[in-house]
Amino acid sequence: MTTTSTNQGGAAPVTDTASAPVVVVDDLSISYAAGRREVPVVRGVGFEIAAGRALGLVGESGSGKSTVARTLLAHLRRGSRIVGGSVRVAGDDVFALDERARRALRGGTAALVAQNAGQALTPSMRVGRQLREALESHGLPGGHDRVLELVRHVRLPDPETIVRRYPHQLSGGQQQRIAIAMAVAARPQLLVLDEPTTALDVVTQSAVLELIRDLAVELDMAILLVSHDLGVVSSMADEIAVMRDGVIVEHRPTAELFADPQHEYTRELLASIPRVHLGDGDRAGESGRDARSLRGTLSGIAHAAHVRAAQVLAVARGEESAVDPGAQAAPRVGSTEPVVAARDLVVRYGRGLPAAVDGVSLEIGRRETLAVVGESGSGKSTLATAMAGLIPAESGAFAFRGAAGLEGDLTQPVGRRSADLRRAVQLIFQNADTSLNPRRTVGAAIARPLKLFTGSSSPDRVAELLVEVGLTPDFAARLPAQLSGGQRQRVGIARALAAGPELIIADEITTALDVRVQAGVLELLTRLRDEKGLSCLFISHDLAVVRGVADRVAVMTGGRIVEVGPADRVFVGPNHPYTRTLLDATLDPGTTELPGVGDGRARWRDADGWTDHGGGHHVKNWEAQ
Amino acid sequence: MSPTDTPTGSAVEADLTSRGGAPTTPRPSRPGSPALSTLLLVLRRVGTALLTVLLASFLVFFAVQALPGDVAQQLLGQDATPEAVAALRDTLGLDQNVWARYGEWLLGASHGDFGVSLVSGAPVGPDLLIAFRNSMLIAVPAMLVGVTISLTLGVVAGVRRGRPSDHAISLISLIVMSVPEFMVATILVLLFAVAIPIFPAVVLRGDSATVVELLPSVWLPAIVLTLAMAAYIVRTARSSTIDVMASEFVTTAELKGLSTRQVVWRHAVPSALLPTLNVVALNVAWLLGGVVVVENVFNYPGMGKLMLESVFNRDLPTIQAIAVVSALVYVVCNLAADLIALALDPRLRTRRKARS
Amino acid sequence: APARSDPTIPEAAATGTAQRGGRLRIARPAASAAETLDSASSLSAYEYLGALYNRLVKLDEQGVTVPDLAEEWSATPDGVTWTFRLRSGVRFHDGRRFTAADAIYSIEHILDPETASPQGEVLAAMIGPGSMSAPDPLTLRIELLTPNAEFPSLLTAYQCYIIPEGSADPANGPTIGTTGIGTGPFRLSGFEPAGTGSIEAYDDHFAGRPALDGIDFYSIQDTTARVNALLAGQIDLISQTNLDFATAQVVSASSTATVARSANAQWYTIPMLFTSAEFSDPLVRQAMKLAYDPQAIVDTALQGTGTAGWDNPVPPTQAVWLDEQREYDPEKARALLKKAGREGFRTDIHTSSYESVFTPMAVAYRDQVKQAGIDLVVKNASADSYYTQIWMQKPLMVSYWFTGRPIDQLLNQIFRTGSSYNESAWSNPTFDALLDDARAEMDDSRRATLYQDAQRLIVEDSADMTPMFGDRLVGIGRDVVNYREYGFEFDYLQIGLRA
Amino acid sequence: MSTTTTNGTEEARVASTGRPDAPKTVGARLRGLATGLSSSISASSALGIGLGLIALHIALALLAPLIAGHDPVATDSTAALAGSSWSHWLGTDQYGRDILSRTLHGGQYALLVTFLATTIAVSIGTVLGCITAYADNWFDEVVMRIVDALLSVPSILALLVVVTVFDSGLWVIVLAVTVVYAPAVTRVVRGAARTVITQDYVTAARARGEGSLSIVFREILPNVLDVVLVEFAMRASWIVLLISTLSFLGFGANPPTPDWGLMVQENRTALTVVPMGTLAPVVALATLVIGLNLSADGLSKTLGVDRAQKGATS
Ligand SMILES: Nc1ncnc2c1ncn2[C@@H]1O[C@H](COP(=O)(O)OP(=O)(O)OP(=O)(O)O)[C@@H](O)[C@H]1O
Ligand SMILES: Nc1ncnc2c1ncn2[C@@H]1O[C@H](COP(=O)(O)OP(=O)(O)OP(=O)(O)O)[C@@H](O)[C@H]1O
Ligand SMILES: [Mg+2]
Ligand SMILES: [Mg+2]
Repeated sequence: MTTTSTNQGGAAPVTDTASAPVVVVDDLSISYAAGRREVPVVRGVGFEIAAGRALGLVGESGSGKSTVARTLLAHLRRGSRIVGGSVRVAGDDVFALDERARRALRGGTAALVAQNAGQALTPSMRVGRQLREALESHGLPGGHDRVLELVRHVRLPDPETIVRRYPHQLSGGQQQRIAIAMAVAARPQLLVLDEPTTALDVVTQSAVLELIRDLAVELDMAILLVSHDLGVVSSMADEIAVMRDGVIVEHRPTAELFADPQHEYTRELLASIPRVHLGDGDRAGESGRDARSLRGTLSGIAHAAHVRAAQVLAVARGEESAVDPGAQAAPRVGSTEPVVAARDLVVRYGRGLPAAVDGVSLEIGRRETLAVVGESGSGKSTLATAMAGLIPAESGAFAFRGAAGLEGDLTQPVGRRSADLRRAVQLIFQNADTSLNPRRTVGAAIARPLKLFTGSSSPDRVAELLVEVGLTPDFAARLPAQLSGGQRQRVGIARALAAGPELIIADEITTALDVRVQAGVLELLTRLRDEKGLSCLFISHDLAVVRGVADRVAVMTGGRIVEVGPADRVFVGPNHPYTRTLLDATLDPGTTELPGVGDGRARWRDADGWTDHGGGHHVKNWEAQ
Repeated sequence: MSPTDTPTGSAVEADLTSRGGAPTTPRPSRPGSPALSTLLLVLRRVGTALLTVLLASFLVFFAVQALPGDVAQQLLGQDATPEAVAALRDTLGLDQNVWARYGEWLLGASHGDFGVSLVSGAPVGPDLLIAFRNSMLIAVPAMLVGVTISLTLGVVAGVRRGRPSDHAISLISLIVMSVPEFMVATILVLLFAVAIPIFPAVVLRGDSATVVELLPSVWLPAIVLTLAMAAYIVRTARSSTIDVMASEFVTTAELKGLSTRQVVWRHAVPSALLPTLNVVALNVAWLLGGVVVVENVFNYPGMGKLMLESVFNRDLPTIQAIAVVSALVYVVCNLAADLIALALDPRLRTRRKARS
Repeated sequence: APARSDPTIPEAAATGTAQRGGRLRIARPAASAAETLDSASSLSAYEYLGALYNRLVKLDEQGVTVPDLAEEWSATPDGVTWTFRLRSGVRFHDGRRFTAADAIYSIEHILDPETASPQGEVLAAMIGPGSMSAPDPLTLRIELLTPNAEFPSLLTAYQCYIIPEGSADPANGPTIGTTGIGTGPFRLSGFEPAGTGSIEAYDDHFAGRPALDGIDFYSIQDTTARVNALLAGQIDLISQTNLDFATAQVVSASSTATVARSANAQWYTIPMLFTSAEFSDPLVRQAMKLAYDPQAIVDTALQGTGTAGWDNPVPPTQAVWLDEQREYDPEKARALLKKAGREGFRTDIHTSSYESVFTPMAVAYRDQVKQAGIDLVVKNASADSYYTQIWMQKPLMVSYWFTGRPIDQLLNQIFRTGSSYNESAWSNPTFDALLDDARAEMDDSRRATLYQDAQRLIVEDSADMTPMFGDRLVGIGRDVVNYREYGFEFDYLQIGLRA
Repeated sequence: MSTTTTNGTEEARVASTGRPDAPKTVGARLRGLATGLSSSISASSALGIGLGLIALHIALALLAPLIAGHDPVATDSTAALAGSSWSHWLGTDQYGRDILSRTLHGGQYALLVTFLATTIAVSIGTVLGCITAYADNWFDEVVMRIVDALLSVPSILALLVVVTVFDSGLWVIVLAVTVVYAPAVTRVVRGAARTVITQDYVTAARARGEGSLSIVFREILPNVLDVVLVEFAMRASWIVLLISTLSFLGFGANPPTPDWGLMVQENRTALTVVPMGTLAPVVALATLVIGLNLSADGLSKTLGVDRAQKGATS
């Protein structure tokens, strides 16, 4: 990785033996009352954080990370109580403080940056006023200048206008910066960050993390960073504590933990994480196979052959396509009968609105997975929705050519598509929670498309499908609410398979899942695709995920594709600057450095034409700005 | 869009509820010109409001015309001579095309001319105006006092959730809500007019009473209305306060080191009021239609009493006029609620209508 | 709380010396917005009339016709020509002197079909064009079309108040309907249809100035509201309201108000519409009567504060009352219905809260006739529109009258074919002939026999049922003295406030 | 009274919002209705008390002839205005009718009318709400404008007109209440349905090419049932009050029907003489309304429906 690193190197411990640790958590146990039962949430957790040091807290959802983090500000969720242990911040037992002292602690000695700044800022108050409040509530002068200074401090442009805005008028990254400004307003000794970047896209995430890093150094704060993203934690924290079921199972310095995970759970966690940046040694001979083998512990070895074959095929096709490197024409990949061919596709949500998909051309070959990546709002979902016929295309060509001579026009909305076409194109949704009707059993959900497209829906066939997606037949009787997120996603996949599709559209199907579950679902998808010879449009904003599953990658921004090519080539480069920014900003676990991505603003301008980098790798021309 | 009872399908329907937990990354709304877009919003809202009134008048007109039997015959009774019926049909214009009649009526109504009462023979407008004024005399104080007190109580109960004060407020509001107004009114009369004669039991002077003459009589009806209305608002305000108090931004405000008072009144209340607004609006609108019972018990010469009388007497022009005035009040209240919502929630002002 | 089963309802109103002056506040039921002070009209504002106007003759408590504006009267032996000597020196409120011309005008106004007076048809049968003459300003002579021994009693009706000549003609400015100019003890100072009004003592009244300075009238629609106003001391008297038994107890137990009771003041009827399909059949009518026991209705609906009527509309106090009681036989009623082909007869009986006894009476009647297999559904109509929407329109409903009508007027006005107060629209030529004979009969005892025959016919054939006569329980303030009301007569001169 | 915290739902909420990126979904807040209800009754004391009160009312109404052995309309002049005694537990009114019998039988009438009226109004409103929400085109626009217009006419006026025109009676009142409440329910259900429509399972159904009706009835309707249920309880509480008000004004039940509103109307002037005549029906009415309200509260809490948004008196 060749980014300019601006940070001081998080791995170097700044030890200040002179002062006592800012935070001392000792044998903390918390439980909450559910009915008459006491449910333990945190059990015997203990750690210390010294000034200037950062502790990362990782673990799966519900493991008690937030609960622990918030005790540092003497905050407990309604209904919870401390069962044992103590929390000391700057020498005081926080739960023994009186009202006044507790207010001084909150925002004064210790400050919190919450996960979703969009919800953490009061919607009815201008951000300037909220910042001023943060100052004034701790007896600091809250003058306009001070507020502006704070805004500048978190590197927001044009502070004068920013302070007059309401939270919803800011982007997620800007909101998070304001939240950080509010937290550091009173120069606290301790900064608690509860998933500060989970809601942000990678590029913004890097910028925000960098800001936090710099502020921490500048103010010599102790930091507790809560995240489920090992990449984020490893790049920020000096030490990492891994939590599971309310217990810290492993607590080690960052580098050590990655080098030599001790606890079984930690190892599992590390193994299931997809990575985008490969080690320098791999770079020269990297291939899709290598990328996949990173998940080797989980993906079935039996499918390795399939994988390789598909990969080779894709590369081969890529080479073929390089024959036609027309400068003006959009790149075209895969001459042999693509399943889907789009040309100059424009999709718009309403008259007067800008096109959400703006002149996109692409092809998806048979048995091929095309991944589309890009930041939020780049039009990925729109493309998927249009392909599924849920929103009509405004202009352009969009053709489907299936196996048994099935041809269809994908610009047509669902209502006007033939049943065969509808059957052949199946959607899997991002959110497993909302993609299943909570009132219908799993069996009914799968039986419905069976009935609709095959005319019959025997319980046997349903059971078969369930087994195919790695569930047992008895799941048919369950309601979605009785399933875990990963299981629901599997049901979603089974439902798509029930129709007997040729093309699967998978829109961010793993975003809502834990890393470990995500690995399982991705593996399932890959396996099914290979076994059934499906084509797939795979949408994600997570480059690491894409690297694991895609044959080819298309990079989208602003409704346009700026780069398209075989996965391995795209990840290696040369790249479009936008792709590069994305790649750079992606944090792999174990990286103890933060990539410098600047302020995340585009430094390029679109230009006409494409550059062919060979092997089916095309990059949109651009000009530096 | 959450299951709100938001009255007129409008811009305000844009998801207020995203405070619950928006799954998507917040996207900055496009800057544009906020003033202009707000103005457009307001204009559109006013437009739908007018349309609603128009439609309501239309529905009432046709419903009333569709009454079974001949209106003229109904009015004159069984023994009426055919000539008399024919004459009345003529004066009522019943032989004309119904559309023409509606058009004519609408034209008149837009000038405030609601026709002539079939019973007294006097123009409907002035009488209605007086009744309306009288009703406002009890409705406005009830509204001001009721809304203020009940919002405060609701917020207090919501903030002190689970404590004795909350239990007391919730219990009392539940009981008040469950006892019909006619009973509340009866008990108040027995207590404060008969047993301890502080207030008059009924209004003696009818429609001719001046405001000053009515003043001693407005208190008991106003109290009944206040109680009836307050209970609902208290409960709504309470539950929306509880929701908001559980929201992330209130926790953030707390963890900023603000005092509870600051957290509640500066951060929580504006958002907590939002869902309450529509309830307040509906209640205020209800005040006019729902005063029937109260006015009946107190012999109060307001819209409710007029409404009851004109229904008794099948005084169609008066019924129509009352319906239109009530519809106006209803849309005005809801309009006001929407505008206040706009003022309270900056998100509504700048967000373009989000539609799935 | 007062004792329950032992009614503590006073038998009479307080008497004593009234203070001179003071204002009385009377609450009355809200009337139609079209009500008027024109006594001839059916929409007259009844409470005002006695205070504002006088008649030529009035009834005393025993039902005897006594002088009012006419000092004395006489008839030719054939009962055709009647001569009235009028009181001299009487002035209308506007200062005009009262003469025979005013009397003639008033009667002509009643006769005018435009006025649609309920008394119009009654009088029109006797008075033709040019029947009336004024030999001198204080003498009124009326030549009847048919002989009528009871003629003066017909002029005691409350429609027959005397108004100034020309006062009902819109051409002369505001009509009597709004001016209320009469010769009565009070003059009008304000009037609003269905609303408030007030009258002031008329110093020049021929019988002297009334005790009160004035009376204020308020209209209150809801009965309970009227009672509450009385209990709260906002008003002194509730007019046209017969308190139900329980309410009467509440009122008499209160410190501000009490109850005055006038025995048999109300006469309750259940008219069956003669023109309706079901009740045009005499068998059905007879069955409806035989099927119930009036005493049971008195007991339930009035808690015994009244007298059973046995379908004879003439109150037992009257001299000509027919002392015969019809039989009560539900089985016979059932048989009659069967004969009429209406076994299991079913219909609606309409009632309203207009009068507190209506509904209990309807319910009690319904319960009674059940034994005869008659299935009635009680339908409640609004008090306001009861007499415009239901009365004389629905086949079966309940109604009431004030007692205190002279016998001739009673029978002619309410039972004669075509009379506008004939609630049941009953028509029986024999009955009408009996009435005519009685009128022509100048011999008192023979006339009484004829009237009794008429009563018998009513009991047997008429479409009206008279279950009972009820005491009227009137709520009055404890400070009111000398309240006297009987029939249609209200003593406006004596009533006053406690000194 | 929604004062007690239900940990069950709290947990559900915490669990669903605690997960990163996990939106608060219908799915997360719902358990299966069948299993959910029973467990939530134990979890929510409000719901428990509410349903208990309603059950008590139903039981009393059904057992009325057994409990109070008097004919509710039979008058008895010998026992008028009797105080409470062994044969008349709550005494008699001025016509000697047993107040307990009348009150209990009044419950039959109130429950029957309320149940019928609420069911019809809520059913129509639900179907219409789902359809309009799904249609989302001119049809939706037109229906909603009409709904608005209907809502803007005071309910009592609409009721009075319907009742005077068609004469009072059970079915007329049911019809009148339907006219008044179906629009309000339509609006609420439409709101709920619109959230459902944005859910991916509806999108999935559309992508499969399911028919509109199939989508409305299979996918949308079952998922607004929670809202509908709360709506049912809440509307029912208003309808009970409205019907008694109508009777009180003299437009509802006909005497001598033992109707609570009518009983109050008949007896309230004599409140001090026959207090039970007024108090018994009012207490019955109030407890039923409280029961319905508590149920609505409890339901909305256990089902996660936000009741704050619609506690209006329309
Ligand atoms: N007061 C409470 N009531 C109900 N449940 C509670 C309460 N407090 C904590 N929990 C439960 O405790 C567990 C830990 O919650 P916590 O928010 O700390 O987890 P987390 O590790 O931060 O998860 P995430 O990654 O999803 O944020 C969760 O299962 C949560 O549902
Ligand atoms: N229903 C809609 N109506 C109007 N505009 C929409 C709608 N849905 C999306 N858009 C807009 O279209 C653009 C592309 O949105 P799209 O959902 O395709 O982005 P995406 O790449 O899938 O983003 P994400 O990663 O956040 O899912 C965005 O600017 C978005 O605001
Ligand atoms: Mg957390
Ligand atoms: Mg998307």
